Amino acid sequence: MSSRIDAAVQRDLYDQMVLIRTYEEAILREYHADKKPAFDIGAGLIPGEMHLAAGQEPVAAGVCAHLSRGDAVTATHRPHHFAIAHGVDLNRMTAEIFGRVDGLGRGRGGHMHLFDPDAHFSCSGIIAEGYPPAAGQALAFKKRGTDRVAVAVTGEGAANQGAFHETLNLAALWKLPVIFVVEDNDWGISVPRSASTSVANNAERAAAYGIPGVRVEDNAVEAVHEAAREAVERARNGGGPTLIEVHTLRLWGHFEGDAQGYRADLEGVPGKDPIPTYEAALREAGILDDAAVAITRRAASDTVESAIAFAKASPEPDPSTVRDYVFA
Amino acid sequence: MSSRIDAAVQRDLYDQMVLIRTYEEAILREYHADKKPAFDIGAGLIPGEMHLAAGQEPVAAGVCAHLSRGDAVTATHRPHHFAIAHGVDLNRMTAEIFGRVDGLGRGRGGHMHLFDPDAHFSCSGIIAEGYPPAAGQALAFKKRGTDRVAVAVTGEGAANQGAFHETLNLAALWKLPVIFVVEDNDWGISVPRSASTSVANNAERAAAYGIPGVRVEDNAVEAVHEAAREAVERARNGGGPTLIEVHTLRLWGHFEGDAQGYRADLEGVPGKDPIPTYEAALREAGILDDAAVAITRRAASDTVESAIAFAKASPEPDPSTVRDYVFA
Amino acid sequence: MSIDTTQQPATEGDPAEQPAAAPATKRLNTAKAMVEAIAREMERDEDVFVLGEDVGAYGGIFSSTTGLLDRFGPERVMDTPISETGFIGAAIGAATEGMRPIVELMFVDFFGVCMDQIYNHMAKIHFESGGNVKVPMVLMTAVGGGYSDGAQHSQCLWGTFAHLPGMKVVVPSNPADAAGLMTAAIRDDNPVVFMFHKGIQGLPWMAKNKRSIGPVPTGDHVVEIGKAATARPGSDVTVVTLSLSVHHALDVAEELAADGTADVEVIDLRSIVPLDTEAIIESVTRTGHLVIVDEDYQSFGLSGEIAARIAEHDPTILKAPISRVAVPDVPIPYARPLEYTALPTPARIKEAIIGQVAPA
Amino acid sequence: MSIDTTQQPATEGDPAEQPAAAPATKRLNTAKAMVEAIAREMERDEDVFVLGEDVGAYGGIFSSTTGLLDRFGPERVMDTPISETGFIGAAIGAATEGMRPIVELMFVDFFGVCMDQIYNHMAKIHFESGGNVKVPMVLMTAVGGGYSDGAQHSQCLWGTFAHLPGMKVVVPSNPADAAGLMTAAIRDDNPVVFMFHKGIQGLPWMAKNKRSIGPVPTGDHVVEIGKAATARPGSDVTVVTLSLSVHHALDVAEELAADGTADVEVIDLRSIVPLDTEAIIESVTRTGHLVIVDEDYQSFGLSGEIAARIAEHDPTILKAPISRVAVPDVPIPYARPLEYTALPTPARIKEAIIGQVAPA
Ligand SMILES: Cc1ncc(C[n+]2csc(CCOP(=O)(O)OP(=O)(O)O)c2C)c(N)n1
Ligand SMILES: Cc1ncc(C[n+]2csc(CCOP(=O)(O)OP(=O)(O)O)c2C)c(N)n1
Ligand SMILES: [Mg+2]
Ligand SMILES: [Mg+2]
Repeated sequence: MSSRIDAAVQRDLYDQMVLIRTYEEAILREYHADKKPAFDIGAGLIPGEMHLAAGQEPVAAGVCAHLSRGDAVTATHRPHHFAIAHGVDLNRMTAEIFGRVDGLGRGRGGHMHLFDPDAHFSCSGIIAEGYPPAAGQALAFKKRGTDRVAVAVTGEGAANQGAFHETLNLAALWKLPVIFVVEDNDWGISVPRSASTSVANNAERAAAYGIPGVRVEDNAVEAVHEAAREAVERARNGGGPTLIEVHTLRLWGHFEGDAQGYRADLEGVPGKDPIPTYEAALREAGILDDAAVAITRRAASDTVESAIAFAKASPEPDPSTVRDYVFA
Repeated sequence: MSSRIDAAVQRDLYDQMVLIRTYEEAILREYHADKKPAFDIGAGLIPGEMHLAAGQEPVAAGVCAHLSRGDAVTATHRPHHFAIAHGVDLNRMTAEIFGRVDGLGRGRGGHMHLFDPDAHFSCSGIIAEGYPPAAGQALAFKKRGTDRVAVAVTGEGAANQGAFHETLNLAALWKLPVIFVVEDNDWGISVPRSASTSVANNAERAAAYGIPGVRVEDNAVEAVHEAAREAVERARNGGGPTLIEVHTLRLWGHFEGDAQGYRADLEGVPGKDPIPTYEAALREAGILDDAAVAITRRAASDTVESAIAFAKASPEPDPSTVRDYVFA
Repeated sequence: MSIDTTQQPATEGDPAEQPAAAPATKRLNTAKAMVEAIAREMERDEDVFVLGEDVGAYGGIFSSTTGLLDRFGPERVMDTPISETGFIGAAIGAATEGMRPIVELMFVDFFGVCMDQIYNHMAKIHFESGGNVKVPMVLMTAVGGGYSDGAQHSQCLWGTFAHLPGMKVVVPSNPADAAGLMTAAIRDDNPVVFMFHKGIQGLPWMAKNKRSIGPVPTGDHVVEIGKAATARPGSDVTVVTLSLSVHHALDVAEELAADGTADVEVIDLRSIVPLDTEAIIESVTRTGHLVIVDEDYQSFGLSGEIAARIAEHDPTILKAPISRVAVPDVPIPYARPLEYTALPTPARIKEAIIGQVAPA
Repeated sequence: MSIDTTQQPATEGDPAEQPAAAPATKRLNTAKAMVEAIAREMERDEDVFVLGEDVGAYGGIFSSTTGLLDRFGPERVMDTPISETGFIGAAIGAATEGMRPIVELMFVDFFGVCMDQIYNHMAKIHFESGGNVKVPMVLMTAVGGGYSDGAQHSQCLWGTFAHLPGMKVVVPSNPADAAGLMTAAIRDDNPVVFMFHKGIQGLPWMAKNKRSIGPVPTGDHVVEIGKAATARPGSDVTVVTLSLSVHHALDVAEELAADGTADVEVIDLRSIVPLDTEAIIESVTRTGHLVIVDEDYQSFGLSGEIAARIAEHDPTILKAPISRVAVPDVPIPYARPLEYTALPTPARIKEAIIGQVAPA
């Protein structure tokens, strides 16, 4: 446990992770609620592919702790944890996931397409293709003389995609204020890192662009927090981009409905859950106790359940508006 | 001058470079012959964009010295030097450049699209997009249990393209017998390396794929030869890919018609021509004398002029065949 | 909580149950029919191999390769990194060396990351080489929406591929055609884009389509590329369509036949490139009424081309303006009520057909 | 031996020479007209900036940015690495933050390396965000062949862009429209793809087109996106076309008028998305004869869509089958005799028009 971090921050990191997990559990529940007995991906109140980020909370919590709403975050097909940690309006985000008119995209986008211009949050379902626009946001921030930064997220599988390379080169060359975050959860759907990536980790690839590369092991939220602190500071001060790879954990399947037959290590997974681990450490350090944990969980649950209630109360879009919003 | 290389090889390297240069000069002459007084890119016996490789002979000569016709070479928009060094049929190549029926592509391809299946030679006009098919050729060679190798060429500008990254990762991961060659001639059209590439050289980028990376300085043909020898050997022995970057020279414009107004160093360029330099060194070493040089030049000129005569004698394609060869 | 997406429904029928005269068949879903066709060609020809994301242990996200890894091993069924330009390009290079790769682009929606390899290389090398280099490969890819997968995972985009010369484009609507077209595609010396609709794969985790399981010949079975099929003969209105929409059209046709509204002919294109213009014109010449049902975007695509083929042949064969039932030039919306307004649903098809036969 | 490709022909006319009533104009070639429009908007709005390969010191390979670096400096005229996905994506991100980038894709033929950014991001973000995020940007790109640049550098491909929803697509044929459409595109809150034909830029190193230099208004000049122009009124045959082919059509029309063969109306689409269906139908309703001239591939593209718009409006307005003069679904061949057989030449246009008016 780093000594540089103070208890209030630790508490915030914990609260953030619990909020995210509470959210993902609630979405899991709602997603499957009406898809039984025969699972039908298109059925229910929340249809479509659902990629949940349980286990990856440390990355979002640790990185977004350093951001304010003027900073940009571009996430992936697995976006909820970053959206929450960056302060996206949870009610409207949830309404979007339910496909409702009060959703961030008025029901047009869905869970892989969450856009909150107030929080400068966006995401994309195409692997690594969120990176270039994130660099563009950073370019705009720099052109306007601000000290705002952009965070771009991908998985370790995505780091083999051309867009990753092009964006890192561009951002390094132009010294853009971007923090490139790679969530290494060991898997790209069913393909392990060893079958997708020719080097042991992606932090090594930072050298190919002349920028700092950091690898955080063990899904350690405080180490993420520390690495991100440096990277954000560097970016705000005109020092250009940093690549941070976090070795994290995909606690559940790639998407809901994934039986993970390909995943030999499956029994070991729950034991690696970062939240109990961090909770235990904070209890040990005297920062958390039963009461504090209960407060955090209750607050998270209240926030999440009220977002879900908000979503369910919002009307579905009117079919006659199908042609709207193609053009401004 | 390396002691490992013997005089016969040195002589071959020199001959090869002279042949290439003689060819490029002849194409230059033919290309401009009937575009005067007002330069019209579409006019004349050889129309279209023309990217000549004068100055880059050491790369092709040094690399291809280690190949036989069963090995594959995939070149770029600037392909003549590699085509010649790899033994592409010069008559049919020239006929293709003249757009004639006896051309490699029966006049369909043109100078950026030279395909000689006998020599496993191909090229592409799209930056870096020759890399993936080259890896695929290597994959086929490996699947079939041969010791054949594939050489893939790009410029330093191309190394910032996504296809470069994807292919290096794939080839490294699958230990494919490929030699990746980057011709660093300092320029991507009008953009200097410093404005396109976030690192000092691309050999450094090999580390991002866990493969050996070699940088050859000073357009030194024997150093290219040595680096390629190791790389080809490694590939043939199942050791996987190597990245070789050669610091070479674009002696002329990006394409014909390019006034190079953007190129501040222009007067210094002719002095860096690698052929006189190498010729002087070989004379110094007693390997070349006036007579030998004359023989080489005469042989090159005969070969080239007869290819041009062959091309000019070949008929133009019949317009009524315009729909042919879309499908096999 | 989790569902085994790799599991197939029991599909193997008994060939002995078939009437003696007809070729022996077994009942398979479309996914299994594809897999069987691929496996048979892999057995016949060792140059055939499969590569793509999650085609190995996972068996293909839409079950197009289930079981192949176990049968043929990792040398011939290769999981790839997420690098579509890299591995599709690699397939091209292997094909130019005489192998016959089958490469999967997981969703057609991802074409934008690798289109240069597809349209500037795979599709043009044969032409640019004056016929000297062949590129015998299959690019298979999942298409279609209807399950709320949003604007980047629900498209058909066959018009985009068909517009660009040098690749054949096939789009089966049922298990037998999927098998027969896959076999034809693998044996073809040209690059063939094989587009399969998720909604007719017969996946256990999607809404069931009753025709996603059907008889597939057990022997050598080739469906010639470029020939449309008359999925249902009729005399009043021609519906030209393909893929999942064939089933919607057939359902509507049965309904309208039952209530006497119209006798609808349904043409299943099966192949877009080449397009069976003759079959379309022959049918419309008889019926005088044309409804085009296309799950791709409406404008500048397949439906336009069909109209043009008629207009340049003889516009007077049309007794009424044509109707198009396609995605109305909007990205596919996520929310179900919007998505099902954008898609060519049975309700929209029915309305269009009724519009054709209604007295003006 | 080398020719200065960045040099412009002298183009500045004297505004005072214009008749008093008409708006003041000066004579510019198309390239210069684009540059002037961009420069004016860069002066008006500091959020406008330019990026792309060789847009700086070189001034754009087809002179679309000549002189801008000197006028606005490297912060606003940015050379990029050869990374189209990277820098077009960066333009998108900057646009979502309220800037107004003009990004150049050097040749449209390169779209395959960056189409995901273009069609899945640039074109869909506004929709996916339910209208909450705007993407005000211009993607400008050179199109067209005719100078033996081969299969990867000679395409038009506007049908490919038009098929995919969410981006406007404009294609000027002359200097005034280039300026007016560029201004409109920059000010538009939507992504606009601006496709300029190399053959009408007025480049000193290409075959001259007499209409590549023309009067351009010197004041604020906007051409509304989505409105076709009647380049020549006529009563016998409608030629619907765009870009360089407008000039071929006009040349043929003049010839056929002079010899009394036909009075040809030439519609210059100027914009493909939105497509001015009304203008097309109005003209064809009068003439009854339609020739579509399209330098893009024939099938599954623009020419098909035009036919469909008529066929779904009223096929009986056609007094004869339509004619299409387009690239016959072959990659653009290198050799001149082949390329000029594939392209929509004046000879082919003339033949098609004569075919329309010849007694059946
Ligand atoms: C260009 C592209 N290729 C493939 C996919 C399909 N796909 C979605 S998620 C995924 C795996 C991504 O792995 P990784 O980047 O490690 O992220 P993770 O899912 O592990 O968070 C794949 C292959 C896609 N969406 N886009
Ligand atoms: C994808 C793509 N982008 C841009 C171009 C245009 N282009 C042709 S050559 C060239 C410069 C290439 O530079 P480099 O890779 O260094 O090769 P060199 O020309 O120096 O040999 C560019 C930008 C292209 N052909 N393809
Ligand atoms: Mg992963
Ligand atoms: Mg270069």
